[in-house]
Amino acid sequence: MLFDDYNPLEKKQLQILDPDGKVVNKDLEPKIDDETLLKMYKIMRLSRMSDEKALQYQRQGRMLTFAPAMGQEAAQVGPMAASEEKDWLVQAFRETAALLYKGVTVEQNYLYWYGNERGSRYDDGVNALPVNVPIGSQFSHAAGIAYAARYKKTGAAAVAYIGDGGTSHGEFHEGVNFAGTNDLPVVFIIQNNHYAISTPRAAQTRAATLAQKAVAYGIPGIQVDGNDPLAMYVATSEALKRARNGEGPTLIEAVTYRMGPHTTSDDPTLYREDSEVEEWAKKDPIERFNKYLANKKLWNKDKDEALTKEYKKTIKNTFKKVEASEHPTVDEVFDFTYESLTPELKRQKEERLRDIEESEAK
Amino acid sequence: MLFDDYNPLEKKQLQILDPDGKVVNKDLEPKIDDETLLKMYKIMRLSRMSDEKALQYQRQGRMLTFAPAMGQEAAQVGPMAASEEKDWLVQAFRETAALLYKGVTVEQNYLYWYGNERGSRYDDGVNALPVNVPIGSQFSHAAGIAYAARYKKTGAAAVAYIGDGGTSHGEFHEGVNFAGTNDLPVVFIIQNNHYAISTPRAAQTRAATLAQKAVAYGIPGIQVDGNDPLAMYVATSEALKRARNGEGPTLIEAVTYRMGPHTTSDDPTLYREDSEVEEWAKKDPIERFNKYLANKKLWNKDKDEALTKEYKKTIKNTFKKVEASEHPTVDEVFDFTYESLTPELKRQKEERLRDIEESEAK
Amino acid sequence: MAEITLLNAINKTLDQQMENDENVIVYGEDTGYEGGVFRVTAGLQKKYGKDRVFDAPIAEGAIIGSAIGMAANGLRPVPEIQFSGFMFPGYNQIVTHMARMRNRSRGKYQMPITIRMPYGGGVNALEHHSESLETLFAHIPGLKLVIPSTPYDAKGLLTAAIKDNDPVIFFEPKRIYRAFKQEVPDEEYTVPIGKAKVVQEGDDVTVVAWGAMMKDTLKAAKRLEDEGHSVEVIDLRTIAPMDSDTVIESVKKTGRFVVVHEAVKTLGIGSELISRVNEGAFFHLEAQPTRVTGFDITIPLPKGEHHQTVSEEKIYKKLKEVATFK
Amino acid sequence: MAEITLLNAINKTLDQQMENDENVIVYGEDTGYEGGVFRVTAGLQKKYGKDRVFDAPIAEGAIIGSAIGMAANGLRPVPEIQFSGFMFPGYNQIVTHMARMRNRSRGKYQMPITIRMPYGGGVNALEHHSESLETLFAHIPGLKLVIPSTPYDAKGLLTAAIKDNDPVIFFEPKRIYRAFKQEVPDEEYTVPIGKAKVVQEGDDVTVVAWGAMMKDTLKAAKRLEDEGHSVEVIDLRTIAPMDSDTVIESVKKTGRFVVVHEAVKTLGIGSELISRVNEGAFFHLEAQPTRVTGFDITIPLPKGEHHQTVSEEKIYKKLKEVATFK
Ligand SMILES: Cc1ncc(C[n+]2csc(CCOP(=O)(O)OP(=O)(O)O)c2C)c(N)n1
Ligand SMILES: Cc1ncc(C[n+]2csc(CCOP(=O)(O)OP(=O)(O)O)c2C)c(N)n1
Ligand SMILES: [Mg+2]
Ligand SMILES: [Mg+2]
Repeated sequence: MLFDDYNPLEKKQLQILDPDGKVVNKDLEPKIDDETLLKMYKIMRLSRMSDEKALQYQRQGRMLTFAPAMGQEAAQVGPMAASEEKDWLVQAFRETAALLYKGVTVEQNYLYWYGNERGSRYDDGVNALPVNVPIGSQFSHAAGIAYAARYKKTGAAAVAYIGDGGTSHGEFHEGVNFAGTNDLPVVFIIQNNHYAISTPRAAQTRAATLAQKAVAYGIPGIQVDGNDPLAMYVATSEALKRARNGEGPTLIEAVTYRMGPHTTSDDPTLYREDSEVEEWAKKDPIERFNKYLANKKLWNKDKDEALTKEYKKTIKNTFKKVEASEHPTVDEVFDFTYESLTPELKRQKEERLRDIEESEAK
Repeated sequence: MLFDDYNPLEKKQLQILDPDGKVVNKDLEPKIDDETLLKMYKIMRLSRMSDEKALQYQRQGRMLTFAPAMGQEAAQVGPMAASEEKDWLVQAFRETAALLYKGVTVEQNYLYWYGNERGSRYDDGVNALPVNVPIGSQFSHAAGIAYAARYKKTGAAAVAYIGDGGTSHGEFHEGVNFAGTNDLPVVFIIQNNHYAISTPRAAQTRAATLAQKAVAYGIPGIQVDGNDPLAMYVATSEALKRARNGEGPTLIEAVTYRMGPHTTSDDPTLYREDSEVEEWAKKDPIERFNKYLANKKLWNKDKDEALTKEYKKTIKNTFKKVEASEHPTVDEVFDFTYESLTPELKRQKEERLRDIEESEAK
Repeated sequence: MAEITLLNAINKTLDQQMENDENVIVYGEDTGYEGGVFRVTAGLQKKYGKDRVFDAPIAEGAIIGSAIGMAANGLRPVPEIQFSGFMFPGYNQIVTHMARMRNRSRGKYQMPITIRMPYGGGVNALEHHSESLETLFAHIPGLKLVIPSTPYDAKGLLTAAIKDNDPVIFFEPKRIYRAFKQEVPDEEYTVPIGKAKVVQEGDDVTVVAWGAMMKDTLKAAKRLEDEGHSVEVIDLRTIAPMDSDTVIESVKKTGRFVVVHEAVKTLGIGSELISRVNEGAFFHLEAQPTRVTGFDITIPLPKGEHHQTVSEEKIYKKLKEVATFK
Repeated sequence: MAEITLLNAINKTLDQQMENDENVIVYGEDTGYEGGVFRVTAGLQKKYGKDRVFDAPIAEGAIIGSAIGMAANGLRPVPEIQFSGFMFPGYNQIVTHMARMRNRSRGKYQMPITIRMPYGGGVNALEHHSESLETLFAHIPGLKLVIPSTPYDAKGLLTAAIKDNDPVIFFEPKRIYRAFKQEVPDEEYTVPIGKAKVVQEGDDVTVVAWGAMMKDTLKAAKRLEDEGHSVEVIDLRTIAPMDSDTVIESVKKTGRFVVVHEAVKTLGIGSELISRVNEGAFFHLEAQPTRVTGFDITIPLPKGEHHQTVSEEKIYKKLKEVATFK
């Protein structure tokens, strides 16, 4: 129904909350309980603030390369709020807000980008795969997870992310198609943030929308205002309903914008105009949602200031903790290659331990 | 225009010649000169007869594994007749009729499947890539060829083939998309012969048609009766017009049927009903075209019998020649690894020559 | 206990493992309804249903990638790659994810995946159907690679692979799929991954081979024995992790070493074995360690393939040369 | 003649080759407008236009596959892979087509393609950004693989690669992209593919390295020289086809051999070099040939990467051990 009404081939895009925080599509406004609405907002703020702070640290030479999610928080928090704990998050690499919503801590996220694999061992019960660096390769993981979920009748679905650039990859095609033929419970979300590093969306494909790529797999596709958390919530809810009903996967294009650099190694002024960034700043997902909550009397300036203060503190303390954390040990870098060390690896590990001993003896 | 009228999303399929050889779409009947019409017919016959004969030889243990094109001749000869000598053929591996039309000889084709690379060195001036075994990987070759053609302003386009199974492959996606973003002069033809070895078309993708996959790339797609040489001619002509006009690639789905086994190693009775094969026999492209030519007074039974006799003889003589051909020499298997032999390969080649000498001395 | 072929042993093992563990899922191109182009999975879909045995679209990336997802979510997938020469589109998943997921997640997600693929030449096949690509797996940390040379080992190694919590590549020597029969117990048993097998003890020279090359190697060794030389023959069985210790022990005894493989010479498994023999038994070496391998060329199409074949004769000659070297 | 960095040398060479040959086409992910994530192709699109320098969609398969088509139709494409760890999706094209098209077509289609890719660790990078994957190319018949260690060689080897009628993988040691400057002639010149370079002559021990490891190797050798040992240092420069003859000649002289590489140990280039040294200089060896390499593990993320690093100290220790072995 929703997917019939918002056919990307007819250039339709789903929006519920406009940039001013006004509900422009009353019929589709989801009934989300207050607690969840506040969680969504808070996670968006936490994600944004942790990105901003990490950027600062990075400029001070204290943080390593990372990929900020700034600007894309709604596209991540909406779908996570629409899904259940048992559902799986299969991320690309820019899904800070989605991870935080799912139960990954800022500490874990920082630790990972700080260069320690320990940060990508999310707690048991957090159904999320680690950061996926090879572009496009994660969609078939989501299909496999969904296959197992259906096979084991857990009722869970997978929610998987990819970027606009990722849709050009062969593995995007294979993953969605595989899920399609098997009618698997997956929601595929493209975060079209208009760039793949320096390469604009238009250079990735001649298709007018990325949502229309769904046609290739015989599944529904929808283009959504990706800076509107309510629209993202609604589209994902509908897609999850399909998924749980055995109707198969759905493809959602979240139209959003990467407000920061690609990663901290990137200089976006090389390839995009400030004016473009400013235009998108006006459509910021957090401000928009703030106004919505204020209109609903769920939030106000005082609360916001208190939250800012609290998060500033915890983020700072968290980063300090990460900076003080033990670097990966010899055990850690060797012992997870296989379930148990092979004879050759045992020798190599001993060699490494000997080297350390010798250099410490000096 | 044609591609608007035959939108695969509206379940339209282009047919001009029906299974009885009657023109059912007078407006679109192409004006092909008699010589070309006869060439098309003769190549279809030659392809069919050479396949049938090779199957016989294979059962006698004289021919190795090969992939017969039987049933798919129209889908191959139509596009070749529509294209020019300067255009490139990028085959998959079941394009006997297309190759023959393009100027590859039965002898070369036989020699290749007989297990000799010499058979895949087509003559200079025959713009065709060799057989492409890794499924799906050839579409980006076509894109690259087209890129070079446009860059060098030769006016040539590329016509590339793939099977229904091949459309599931990531490299199908990458190749078409790459051609799309660059507006390259390529015609992508899917021969949907309903099976990928034993796997039916429906198991490859949930999409109702393969032509609709064009939507994913923002290019036109059309489903064509692939057993109708005129429809294939017309669709390809239109696509080539677009290509040469700089309008970019087109995706054509030729709906056809593999009348024989996948390859001679395959036993199709394991996975499909005889009745299905019989149904498709009624739609045979050669008979259909024969009737069309007869109606046009271009062909008759006597001519047909004479042709059969002639081809029987040449095919038999050709195969004898192939059987008598020299097997690949040591030079041949070593010398084409690089432009010139590396020192190590020189040593290895000498070792091989010594081995032969010694075993011959015995 | 019945006399069965290597192919049959694999089929029965898949059957047994599916019977014993409902988490075992089998799929691939033509693997379901037809039971595989070699009929290795014949009968399984009928017995276990389409949920557990199915036909995948032609997309090796998705075949391996989905297995990674299944494994992360508790299954033990046994995907098939139709021929090892077609693993390349799935190689990205194998190297960048399957081999690394345990390490990346610091042990949270293990990858109990067994990828079956027929490999090797000598069957008059088309291009890309005759490759021996051991190196491309053995070079990658996190992967295991096993190759049986007998029906008995095929069952034992495949059982061990499916039960292993790490990803195992299971190469099937298609040239000997149906070449001979052997008694194979009906009960479940494993052949340990990571252990080479001394097939025949001897004192004068050590020769290591695996897979389809075992037969020719044993024949060549027999000829040498008949001429009065004592040959120690080792079936490497597991290529990764490589049991070089067994090989080194043997070379310490014999002082002479020959490795045999179908794969191309440069950076074939032989290069690593020779290096390890150097590292472990250098001062025992009485002759230079030597390899009998394919040449560094593309496997020719059938009519030229004999130029590339590692024949019994070739092995015999090299063995003799090394055994009699003074 | 100007003093320039290795990165700058590559940029200037691309410029010169594009200037001299209109068939040279440069493209890849972010290679066009931005000039590459490392700015190696900076300025080229502006100078030569979008037809000759462009941004490709993220699809390594199509990037290499289209280069194959371009080459078949007369161009000399120089595609870029953003990091060597992302070559896997293009590896199918590299192995199954690019390396074989000349042979498959019996010489009709040659493949004058140069694939540039930054490689190697030590730059605090994300996962998959630090790999050394030499083996995966050097094992494949039909491919060439070169790795410069200086700005001078970068220009000479890249020029030779672009002019070569066979496919060449051009590894760029990104750790030393901007590490130092060297005088590089403005005129066109080539450094021959397939020729190792004796960087420093010596009598006591031979050490072979390449790429970013050259600097550390030379420093380690210097320390050893200071202690009175004479070290012959060879920059392999071309990994495939491997100039083992130069190495063997050297080992015949020194009797001792050490190979250094960043890549994992098992089946690293060292294994092949040791095997060839065995084959060519076995009876000259006075100590066991040895390798200093990465461990057989996934390259750790930055905070653990030091465990995997092949340091000057490590090379020095091994060189000393081998040089002084009695
Ligand atoms: C297979 C592969 N190729 C190249 C890269 C290098 N790379 C990292 S991010 C990126 C751009 C991704 O763009 P997009 O998918 O739009 O995601 P975004 O960064 O915008 O979130 C590229 C090319 C990679 N990680 N993997
Ligand atoms: C990458 C790859 N995977 C698997 C195969 C084995 N294989 C050969 S043909 C074929 C089926 C192809 O089906 P389709 O594309 O429909 O072409 P058709 O055979 O029907 O002409 C398969 C799976 C292959 N050649 N390449
Ligand atoms: Mg993007
Ligand atoms: Mg088919």
